[in-house]
Amino acid sequence: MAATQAMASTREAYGRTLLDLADKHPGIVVLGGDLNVSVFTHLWRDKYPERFFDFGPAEQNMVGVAAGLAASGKIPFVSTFAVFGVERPFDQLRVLVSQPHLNVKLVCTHAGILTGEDGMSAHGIEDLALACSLDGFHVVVPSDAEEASQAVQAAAEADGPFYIRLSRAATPVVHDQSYRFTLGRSETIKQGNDLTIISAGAMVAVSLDAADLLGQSGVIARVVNMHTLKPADEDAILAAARETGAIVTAEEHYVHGGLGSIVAQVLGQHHPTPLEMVALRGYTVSGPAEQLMVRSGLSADSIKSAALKALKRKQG
Amino acid sequence: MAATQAMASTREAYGRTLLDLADKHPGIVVLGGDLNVSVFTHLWRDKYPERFFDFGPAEQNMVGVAAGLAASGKIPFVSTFAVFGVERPFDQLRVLVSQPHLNVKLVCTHAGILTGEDGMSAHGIEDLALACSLDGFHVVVPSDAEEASQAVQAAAEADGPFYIRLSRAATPVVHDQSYRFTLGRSETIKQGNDLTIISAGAMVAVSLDAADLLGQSGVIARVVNMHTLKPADEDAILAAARETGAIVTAEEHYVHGGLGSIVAQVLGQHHPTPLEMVALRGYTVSGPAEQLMVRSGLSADSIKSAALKALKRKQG
Amino acid sequence: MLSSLQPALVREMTVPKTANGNSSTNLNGAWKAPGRVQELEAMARELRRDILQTIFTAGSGHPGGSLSELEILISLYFYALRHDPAQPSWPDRDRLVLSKGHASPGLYAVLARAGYIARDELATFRKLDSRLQGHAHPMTPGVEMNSGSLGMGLSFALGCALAARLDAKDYLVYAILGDGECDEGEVWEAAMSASHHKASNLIAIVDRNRIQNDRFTDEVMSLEPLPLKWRSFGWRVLEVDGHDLPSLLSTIDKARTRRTRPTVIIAHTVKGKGVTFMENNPAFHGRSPNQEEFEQAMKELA
Amino acid sequence: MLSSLQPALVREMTVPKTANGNSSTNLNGAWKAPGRVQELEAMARELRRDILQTIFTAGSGHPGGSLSELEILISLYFYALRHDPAQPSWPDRDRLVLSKGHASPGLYAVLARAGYIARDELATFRKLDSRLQGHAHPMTPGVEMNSGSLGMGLSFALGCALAARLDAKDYLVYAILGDGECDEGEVWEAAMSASHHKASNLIAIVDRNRIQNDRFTDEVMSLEPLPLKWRSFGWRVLEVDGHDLPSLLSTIDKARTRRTRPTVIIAHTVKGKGVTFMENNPAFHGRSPNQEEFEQAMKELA
Ligand SMILES: Cc1ncc(C[n+]2csc(CCOP(=O)(O)OP(=O)(O)O)c2C)c(N)n1
Ligand SMILES: Cc1ncc(C[n+]2csc(CCOP(=O)(O)OP(=O)(O)O)c2C)c(N)n1
Ligand SMILES: [Mg+2]
Ligand SMILES: [Mg+2]
Repeated sequence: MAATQAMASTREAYGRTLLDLADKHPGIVVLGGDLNVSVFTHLWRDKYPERFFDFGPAEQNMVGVAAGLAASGKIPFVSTFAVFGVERPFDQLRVLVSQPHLNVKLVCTHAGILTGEDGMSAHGIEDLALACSLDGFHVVVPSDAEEASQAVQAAAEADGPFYIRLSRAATPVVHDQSYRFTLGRSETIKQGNDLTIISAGAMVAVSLDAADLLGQSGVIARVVNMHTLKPADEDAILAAARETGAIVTAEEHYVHGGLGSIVAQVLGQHHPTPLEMVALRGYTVSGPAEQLMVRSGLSADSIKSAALKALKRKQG
Repeated sequence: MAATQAMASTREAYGRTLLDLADKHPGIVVLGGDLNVSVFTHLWRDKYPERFFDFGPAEQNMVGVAAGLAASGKIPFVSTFAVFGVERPFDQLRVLVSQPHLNVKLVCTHAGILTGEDGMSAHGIEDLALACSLDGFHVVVPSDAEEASQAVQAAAEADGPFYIRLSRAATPVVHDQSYRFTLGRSETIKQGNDLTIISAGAMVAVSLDAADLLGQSGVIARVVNMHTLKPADEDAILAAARETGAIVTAEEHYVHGGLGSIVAQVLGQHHPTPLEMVALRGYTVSGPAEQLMVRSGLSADSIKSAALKALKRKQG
Repeated sequence: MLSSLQPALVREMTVPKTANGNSSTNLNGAWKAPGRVQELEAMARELRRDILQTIFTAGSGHPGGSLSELEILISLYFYALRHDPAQPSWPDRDRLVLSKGHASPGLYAVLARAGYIARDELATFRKLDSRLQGHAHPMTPGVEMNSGSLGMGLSFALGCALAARLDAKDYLVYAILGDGECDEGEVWEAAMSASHHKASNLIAIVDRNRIQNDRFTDEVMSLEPLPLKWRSFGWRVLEVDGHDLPSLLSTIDKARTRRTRPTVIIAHTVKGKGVTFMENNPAFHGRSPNQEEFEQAMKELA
Repeated sequence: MLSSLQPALVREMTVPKTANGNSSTNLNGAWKAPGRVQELEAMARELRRDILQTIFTAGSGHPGGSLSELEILISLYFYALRHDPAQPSWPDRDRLVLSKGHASPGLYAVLARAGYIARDELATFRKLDSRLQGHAHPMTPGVEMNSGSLGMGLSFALGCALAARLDAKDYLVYAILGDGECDEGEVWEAAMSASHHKASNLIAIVDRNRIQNDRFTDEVMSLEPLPLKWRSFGWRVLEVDGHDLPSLLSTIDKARTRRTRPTVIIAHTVKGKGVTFMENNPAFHGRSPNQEEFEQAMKELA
């Protein structure tokens, strides 16, 4: 990401947004797993202690309790790191939350390899494959702090289970406050008709950088911010296929089960189109986030090469 | 499935095959979670009690113990129902088995909606999305008892983690003993060039029935048994795309993260081709397996309609 | 006679609780009314027949654990619970969470008798489009939680119990767990956090029938000393014969009074209770009796 | 002087065990040799500096739990363990599983001193292409298990212990758990099954520093009575001051003898031990000291 860009923390935006929602939604109760400072729910814990419950590192129970609270009319926001909130208690999310379609909001931080130095086990690179396999779940991957804040508000207002995926690292600001997030409706954050880069989360900023690089070589790329992975914005994907004829997906996630899978399925079923996928091909190690991103091919350069490849295939 | 077809139990084939492997592979040890009669490892338990360990319904621990055994040179076969062996201990599979690439063989039965009357929570319809998100795992979905037996032998001989997915219900026999299973190399179980039906597991028999129906209307469908989902046989997928120009995937799994996703990604990245997906679109309820299959659109008729749709799109 | 235990009376038996949250202390001992225990015992005998009929008609299901939990369910639905079968989601209701959801036939038989569902509906168990799922699911009026994956019910029940605190409501939450189910670590996560969060309105009942899916608990996974385990996790522990109604009812009374922390009742039961060849027989954990076995069982329960 | 504790001696100190599986009884008390405890105490002081240097150089890491576990690790690697730093995967080695893998700097410092890795390598901690991962990973010589997700180590250790039985080997398996980690249900699944399967060659050590990630364990999730919990799960329980080397060493000796079931040592420790402003301070669970704090800490440990 261009060092010049303003950065902001999506997880801090989450913690602060929760405070704003407290009065409007008296049903909101926050559940934590001994990571409340890191996920910024300590702000809520200290301000609304009676509406906060800590369960320590015992995530299966935390999700189960959240289901019971939701079944009793509460709006539980459950927060920990992605690997501990999705990968660890998956069966509880499936049986107690997804199947009965309960109103549980799972907001996890430290997803993906941006978690950096903590290493392999801390890198949640399969959380989207898991969350998107839960029928009826809303899965949202905000691209920056502003979008994260609006997504959290949308989750509080909408009924049903949500998974919102946030990062550890501060990420580039790509939206100002005039931006309006609409659940399930993607944002065309940059116009273009030569090809389309579809991405989500922190990769949106990287995709915009890639679009700049492409622009320098005269290729005008469209960039779509597919912030909602489930339900995905099929219309935008198909419009991109029809209007630009070549698609690149860019995601900070394992190559299976994430954004690329979703886009590939939509294209194959409705409008077969050359597709290139920029995604993780395996596990990563400890290291600074930026270095890991480059090493793993989640860089503007690799998106650019993927785009040129897709363009070549489009031209046949 | 045609009532006339011979049926055989893939899980019984598993239990019996394990016994055959006991002497050849003294490192094999079997772990169970209080479902050993249902998964047919009670045969092993009663014959090799000292090489068997029961953990009761405590699947996270069972997988963790398996990892420790594998790290100590053993070949642990871990067996329970799919939802309890994949969905419940997913984080242990990720951190203790997949990331260190340990030699654990997870063989689960009662996957999918063929589990029938037990209902929603017992229907493992997202296990493939989860297993295929584990880098380095082999994921195998045998189409019948003979293939299940050979897949289990292959797992015992190959190094590294495996997930083998079996059914509760006896399923139609589509292979005789002359069949040779090759890990990672799919089987073209029926030739044809009008379109290709790619499926796995019990859906292979249903796909063959669909191919018969199509044949009656003069459409000659190829049927590919993609028994190994990870690593998938990309060559066969691309050959089918080139040679038949239309693809239908048929799977007993949720529409996200399974066979259809894999095929869609391969096609999009290498050879965009009209694709129709026959898969589950949501949770199922209690009921006889056959009724659930029809109700959920996992029938020869729905595959046939999907095929005709794909054919129409191919002809443009 | 038994009809005197239909919904109307159930409601009458469950007048509102005192605000201090020590629920229904005024009701304690109400079951001692002349003839009541005999009525409940007769009901148990009838419902055992309903359970077997339900499973036999379906052709599959879990008789063993349904028969062992029956007196517990009867004690709750026809005495202890504050509930209204006409309003299954009455916000002030006491909750009963069946964590061992495979034993749904026991619950369905009781829900039918209490008036949540029609008795005829039992014949639809496990059939397509029935509301009576193989494992208890909230689509059935009176069922609180989706079940089938063991170990989750106590967490869910704790959530309901904490909601009562947030809403300043005085309802109680009961959770029925299997003994084999206690192998699941989530049960101990829930136990630890329930005492940490002082959920004194949470009452767990362990159906201690000493058998799990395949074999006896001592063979699969030793649980003893089970009372000490719960005590060490901060719970008040009561033990009782889970089939002796007077003891069970008075133990539940005790559990509902002087509550300063969560309480667990370890109910010593017999798996397959009431049918000689099913009692203490692991084979009947999860299979339906065949025609001959069914007739024999119904004869025994006649 | 300290070099007398380098690999060569480590091997010499760990002669083969007797076949009956009661390991190294012949070695018990060997640590009482004149000057040995003083050597180990001096080593602890040095390694505390290495730990802080490692974390400060990396700019992130977990000092609190690395400092609290240090004497435990020293007692194992420089006395109790039968191991050979020159052959990290020697099949007969005793295993040490660090379940609280975030405290890897403590382990790395000890592995470096024992000769598994070069001391210089500590400077690569958390850097790209280092073998010293943020959370302990088997890519480091001497590390048995991939870690970072709490609650898994005791299960893994039990697997190693059962493998010893299958191979008729007499090695012991030690697992170091955090106290906050004991919130995870998998720990209790493992505890229950270890006693059920009579894994008498399994020794768990709980680093009872009374602090977890955010706050004190009493605030986040009460654990007491912790010894009773383990006892009720079938374990022999020993308690000790986890920083007093003589007590720790003799307690480990006790744990290694007369083993008929799994043993847990609850080591009462101080999180951040050795640095005044880190001691009992939750803030230093997971952050590196800044320049000023670092210099202050190194002065204290000079
Ligand atoms: C997580 C999970 N693992 C495994 C199973 C399979 N299973 C169904 S019933 C059962 C035995 C339960 O025994 P217990 O809790 O004692 O029930 P009861 O004896 O009351 O029928 C098992 C292991 C399950 N339902 N859930
Ligand atoms: C499953 C899981 N949940 C949450 C975390 C986040 N986490 C990292 S360290 C920690 C606190 C651990 O406390 P403790 O076990 O007492 O470790 P120590 O005090 O010895 O450092 C937590 C909750 C984790 N690593 N794994
Ligand atoms: Mg039982
Ligand atoms: Mg601690």
